[in-house]
Amino acid sequence: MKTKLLKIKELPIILILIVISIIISVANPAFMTLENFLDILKSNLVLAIMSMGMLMVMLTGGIDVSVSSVITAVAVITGYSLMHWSSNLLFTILVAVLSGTVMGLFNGLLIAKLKIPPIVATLGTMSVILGLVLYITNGTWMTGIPEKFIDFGRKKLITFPTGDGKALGIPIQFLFLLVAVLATWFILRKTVIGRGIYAIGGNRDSAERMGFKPDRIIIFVYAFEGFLIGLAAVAHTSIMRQVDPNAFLGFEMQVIAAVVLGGASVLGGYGSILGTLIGVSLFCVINNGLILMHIPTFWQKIVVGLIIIGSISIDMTQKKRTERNKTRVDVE
Amino acid sequence: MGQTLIELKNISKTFPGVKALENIGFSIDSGEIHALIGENGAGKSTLIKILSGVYQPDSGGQIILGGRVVESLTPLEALQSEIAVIYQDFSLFPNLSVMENIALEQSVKNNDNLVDWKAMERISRDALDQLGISLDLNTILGDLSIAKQQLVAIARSLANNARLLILDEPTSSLSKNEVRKLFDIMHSLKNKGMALLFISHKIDELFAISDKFTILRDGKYIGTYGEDELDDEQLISLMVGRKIEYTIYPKNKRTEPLLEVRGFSKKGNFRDINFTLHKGEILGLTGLVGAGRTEVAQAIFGLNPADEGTLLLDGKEIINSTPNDAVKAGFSFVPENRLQEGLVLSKSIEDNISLTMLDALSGKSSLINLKKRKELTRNWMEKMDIRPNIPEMITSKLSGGNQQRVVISKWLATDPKVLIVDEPTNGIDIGAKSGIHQLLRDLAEKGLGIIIISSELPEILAIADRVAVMRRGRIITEFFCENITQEDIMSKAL
Amino acid sequence: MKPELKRRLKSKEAVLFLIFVVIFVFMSILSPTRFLSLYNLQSMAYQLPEFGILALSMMIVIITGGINLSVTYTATLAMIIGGFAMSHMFAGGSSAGLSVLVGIILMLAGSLACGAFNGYVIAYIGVTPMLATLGAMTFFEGISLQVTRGGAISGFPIEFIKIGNTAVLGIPVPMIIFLFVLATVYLFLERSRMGATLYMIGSNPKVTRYSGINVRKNLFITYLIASLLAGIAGILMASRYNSAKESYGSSYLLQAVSAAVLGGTSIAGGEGKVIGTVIAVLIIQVISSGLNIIGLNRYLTNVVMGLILIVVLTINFLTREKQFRNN
Amino acid sequence: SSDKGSDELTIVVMPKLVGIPYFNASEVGAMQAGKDLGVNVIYTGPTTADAAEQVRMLEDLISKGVDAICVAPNDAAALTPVLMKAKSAGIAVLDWDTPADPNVVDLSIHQIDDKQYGEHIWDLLVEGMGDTGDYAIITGGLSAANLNSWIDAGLDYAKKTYPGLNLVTERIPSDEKQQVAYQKTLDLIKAYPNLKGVVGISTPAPLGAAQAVEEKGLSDVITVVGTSLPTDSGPYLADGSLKVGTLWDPSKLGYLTVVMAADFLKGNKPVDGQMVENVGKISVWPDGRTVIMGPPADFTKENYKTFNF
Ligand SMILES: Nc1ncnc2c1ncn2[C@@H]1O[C@H](COP(=O)(O)OP(=O)(O)OP(=O)(O)O)[C@@H](O)[C@H]1O
Ligand SMILES: Nc1ncnc2c1ncn2[C@@H]1O[C@H](COP(=O)(O)OP(=O)(O)OP(=O)(O)O)[C@@H](O)[C@H]1O
Ligand SMILES: [Mg+2]
Ligand SMILES: [Mg+2]
Repeated sequence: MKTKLLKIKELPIILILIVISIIISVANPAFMTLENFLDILKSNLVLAIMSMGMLMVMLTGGIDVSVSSVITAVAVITGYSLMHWSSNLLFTILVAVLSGTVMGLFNGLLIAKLKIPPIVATLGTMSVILGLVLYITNGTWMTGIPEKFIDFGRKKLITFPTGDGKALGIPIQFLFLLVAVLATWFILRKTVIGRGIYAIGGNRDSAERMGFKPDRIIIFVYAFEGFLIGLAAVAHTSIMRQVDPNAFLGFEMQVIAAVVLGGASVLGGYGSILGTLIGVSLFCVINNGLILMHIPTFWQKIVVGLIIIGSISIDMTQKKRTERNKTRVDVE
Repeated sequence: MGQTLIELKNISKTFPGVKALENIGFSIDSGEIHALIGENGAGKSTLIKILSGVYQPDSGGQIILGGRVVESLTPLEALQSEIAVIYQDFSLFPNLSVMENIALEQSVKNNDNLVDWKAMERISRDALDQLGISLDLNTILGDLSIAKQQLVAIARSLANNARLLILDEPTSSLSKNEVRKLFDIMHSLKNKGMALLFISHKIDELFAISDKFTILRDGKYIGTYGEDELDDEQLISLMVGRKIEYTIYPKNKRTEPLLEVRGFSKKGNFRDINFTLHKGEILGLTGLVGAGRTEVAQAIFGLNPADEGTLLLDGKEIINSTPNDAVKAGFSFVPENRLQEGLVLSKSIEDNISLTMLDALSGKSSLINLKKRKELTRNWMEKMDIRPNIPEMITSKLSGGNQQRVVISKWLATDPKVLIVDEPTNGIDIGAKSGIHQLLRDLAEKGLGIIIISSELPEILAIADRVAVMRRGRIITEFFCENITQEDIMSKAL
Repeated sequence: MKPELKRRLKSKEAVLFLIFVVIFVFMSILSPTRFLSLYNLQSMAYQLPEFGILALSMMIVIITGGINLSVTYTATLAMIIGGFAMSHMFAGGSSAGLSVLVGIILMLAGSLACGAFNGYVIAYIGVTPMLATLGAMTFFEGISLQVTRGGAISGFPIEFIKIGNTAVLGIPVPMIIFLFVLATVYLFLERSRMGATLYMIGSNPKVTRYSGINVRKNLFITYLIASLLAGIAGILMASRYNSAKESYGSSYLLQAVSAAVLGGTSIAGGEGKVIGTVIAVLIIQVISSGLNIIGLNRYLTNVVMGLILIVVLTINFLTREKQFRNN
Repeated sequence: SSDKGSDELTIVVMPKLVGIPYFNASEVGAMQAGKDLGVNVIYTGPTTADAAEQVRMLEDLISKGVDAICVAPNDAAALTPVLMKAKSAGIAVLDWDTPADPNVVDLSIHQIDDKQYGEHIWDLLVEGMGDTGDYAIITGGLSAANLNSWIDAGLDYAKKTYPGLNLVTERIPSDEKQQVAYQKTLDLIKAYPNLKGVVGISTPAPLGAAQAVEEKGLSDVITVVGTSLPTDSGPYLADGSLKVGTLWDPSKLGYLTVVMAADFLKGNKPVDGQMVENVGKISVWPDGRTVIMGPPADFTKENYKTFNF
């Protein structure tokens, strides 16, 4: 058991997360409170959901920089649907995941069928989708989301009473994250396609020789990512209660950074759900800690940059050391 | 012999500028071990890729499979027709576990939607048990040595219960012992009625195991013969069109020391390695796979620096902490794994050969002299007989043997003092092999010191002056190669 | 010779050049008096260099299999460091010439420092370029903000402003600098020893290392050179904009990546031609200026750019397929 | 305007960026003015608040040949060279919303006096939380010049007038996003338990702050004020989490800009106290070229429904 624990690939990054958490909570005990964790959870749900999709994409050796534009487009469509079609929750979710899936499918087709490198294909779709959305909406906020939907967004799953009479609760949107994580886990771990995703990332030619259909798998992955983005858009809209077409500018970098921080390889084949969730957590905790630790505004970016580089450097050095000291021969 | 399992008629395959196969036709019966032989680039691997559906043959040919006539196969059809292949490049997944590498194919073949981990474990354990080896099923494949990876590839095809098992040079990085084990397995599979199509460049192996030989030359079908219809010489002359045998070279007298390795140790790799390489000498380094020979060679070359010990070149101490240092000091190193360590596969022959020569090709200006570069490439391509003779050819499209020649060229081009070659004739046909032996001998004559790592003892005995035997990270003994036999060496290595 | 010529005419770069010509002609027809005016041509020649140099900088890094997300913040951090010194010296009574000289030297030095930071983290520690430069981007931006407190640094001597805003014989000085940079980068990448090494590193770093090449050193120098180019772009921007600020040119980041890949550089590394990137930069410039003059909504311009990216790569794919089938 | 052949005037109005609510509202006003006055208005700007992009676009517009350029610079100094070029090409140069280099502009259209505006916001804060206690500032971006000038004015004013106010930490950037402002406010509430006020500068910032305060059930404890559009901030004003929003009508600013540009091209100078149709009475500084539109409007729970921007 002990050795198994030590063998976990994610160990260094887990340790970094723990160390940083300890430092923050020493500086400010308010960090280690249920309330703070719930706040972190709620404000980073969307990032976490999207990181699941990005993980899958990166496992195939791809990358998707269009996620921010896709979620913007889906949020706008969802908002429109809520205000003009129906405020029914299931219907809303359906609209969102459908439109997300369609956009993901489009990316997948460009990448699988036209063999356009993922970063380029998604750069292209990013310009096109975001350009169209902003042209159509002109960046105007969509306010006036139906109360029914907003009320749904305020619901709590489980509530914990606190001493001062207030009640804390797990936000209802946590369900979306749960669905995303479980679905991703199920696909990656339990389905043949899921193993195919790893196989393509490891050695595409061999995967093809083995009978996998890489094109189909890639299309599936991007479509599924779109599906998750649909969920993320609903969660986001229910939290923010309006749709701002500019809300996600530059968000793709955060998603990618969190996934890579969590140990996924940009070359494909390597990466895990646990690692990704830890990468996301590290990201959130750092951001959360900045204000809690009273770090002055003008130092914050310097600190964040150094922490990102520092933690990944520690991780890297660690890996190199294990690699160098690996036993290759049973010496007499 | 059993009945015909698969029949090929008129199979041709053309690549841009290369006619790799021309009207090939022969058949394979169940319950036979059928050897496919030919020089490097004869088209063996291509033929196999057609059988397994990776390549589509030119139209006009026929593949008759269990009475069904088709023009071509897809990978899935091939799998479902129970054709399993161990490719020259293994086709494994470095990021997946041993278990999945062995058993995932089953799920794909069965069109499963869900993974049955329990079944996977059972299948892969069975396959490994059949091979008589024990490996941790959850190890990530990339962490294994090449030899173990090859065993995994074999286990995978066993797991497939194939009716036709194709093995493209499966023994190239196995030691004698493991080869013997593999042959036992092949025999028992044959006795169960399976057909095996087997490719190897090692003549003794071919005769040890094959029932039939099909010979290809330059993409053309030469003939199929029973094992009793041919002897080595005939086989070789059919294959290359001339007579060739291992030349046993006269051994050198000792000259002055060139390279001295003193007390090299590295935890988990090797311990207390001492030997001296003389000018003009070829020193063989042998032992079982996993004895640590590659690790020692890499340590000398600065790839895997030793924890302790010293290195003397021409009596002066040097420190090779990176390959860059080593090359500057006059070392060359032909690595054992040409696909991952030897060649930049996506680049041309020219780019690869000139990679080690960039300094020499660019004068003070730092700009590369393109004319000189072309010349250099042409020279080496001729010298090493690299085919096809197109410097711009991307090396991933070369046959395995020709790839190896490119790697050797790039290292000989640097005009080294010490040349370390790790399994240099791996996958090279017998004709070319003797060419390489000749070349190494000539270089030694000129005063070069050469360390050759090889699991093929006849090769060591043929060209080395001296041989050091390694076992579990240590040098056990040294022999002069004049009056010893393979058995003398094996008894020490085990 | 003939097949060589034929091959060149069929190359990616030739196709791209054709696309450029088509777009240029199209814009000229849409707006003959304005787009095709001498003034506009000159104006495009003022605009293009800073972006062109950033695209080349990005391309060099992509060829080694990396990416540099901190490229624009390298340029701005460099201009802020140099600009800070320059404006203070000038305000403190130093001669304009000396202030400009010191300023420029510091800008180049600043960019080299950024390059050394990235290079060290990537080459010696071994952090994935994407993550390393993402961290560096935040880090550099942080330092810039810390220095400027969010404002702009201005008060440069007019001599400095002139670098980016004068023309010699009708050719803008930035354009002359760009041509010089272009020639140097071409010689460096496609003709020099180190350039050849970079392509090999981009294709397969392990094999390159096994070939006795000091991969780390080469990578380190690559980031130095790429950052130096960013520094030069920074000088041009600071001079053209008469000030230095941390956010200048931030929209160039993704555009630079697009230009490199549009120009045929393989994002996986190991492949790419300088001329391709240059043509791509020209295409982007012409579309941007042309559509702006015609008065198309700025967002639709982005849509057009995205479509062109997709279309060009699709054409590349289809021609490759066709060649493959014909053979 | 050589292609036109007619003598219709062409006026460019360039915001800091297009596609955000504030500048969309200005666009409406500017286009309306164009219609009313019979001039041709081009409203275009970069898609991100990047000065470099603005310069490039201005260069193209000079090539295009227009009569007047009215620009809201992302950075004043950065635009000086290109605006000088415009001038030497015979184009009238105006700034609006945010001042450009005063040496190159013919007219400067301000919605408001920056100093007064900053002070006004702090007055609103004190009205809500009293003149003692902890407060924080959430701004759109650290390098947005006009936001900074309001904050700086407000801070100066608070130092003198409300010494009891305690700013807990430097201004915190929110990248012009409500989501980020929301997140930062949550963190602020935990980091500074005695927080009594939040000032949100830039339109999404007060809303994000209000949302966080409302969710934590602290509407009665923490006063949120700031610059926001009345329509977007409606729900927060209604539930009391946002005490007051204050802003001018951006469409009027757009309208006024075009009117001033057209007047200038026709040779008319603005005069103090001049009545501009659809805008109101304007004031002009003694320099004769700085035009101030007028005081901002405050939006509260009671009155927000009466505004339409
Ligand atoms: N994808 C390809 N594109 C172009 N030519 C190819 C390709 N694959 C193989 N060839 C060519 O086809 C010929 C046959 O190659 P093949 O790999 O079948 O040889 P082989 O008999 O397996 O040789 P070896 O023993 O060296 O492995 C060679 O000339 C090779 O260069
Ligand atoms: N120049 C290089 N470029 C890329 N990877 C390298 C390089 N050198 C070493 N590595 C990788 O680092 C790991 C350790 O290699 P090696 O033992 O040669 O390192 P080293 O030179 O001893 O390291 P250090 O200089 O940090 O002590 C290996 O995984 C190797 O692939
Ligand atoms: Mg072969
Ligand atoms: Mg070995």
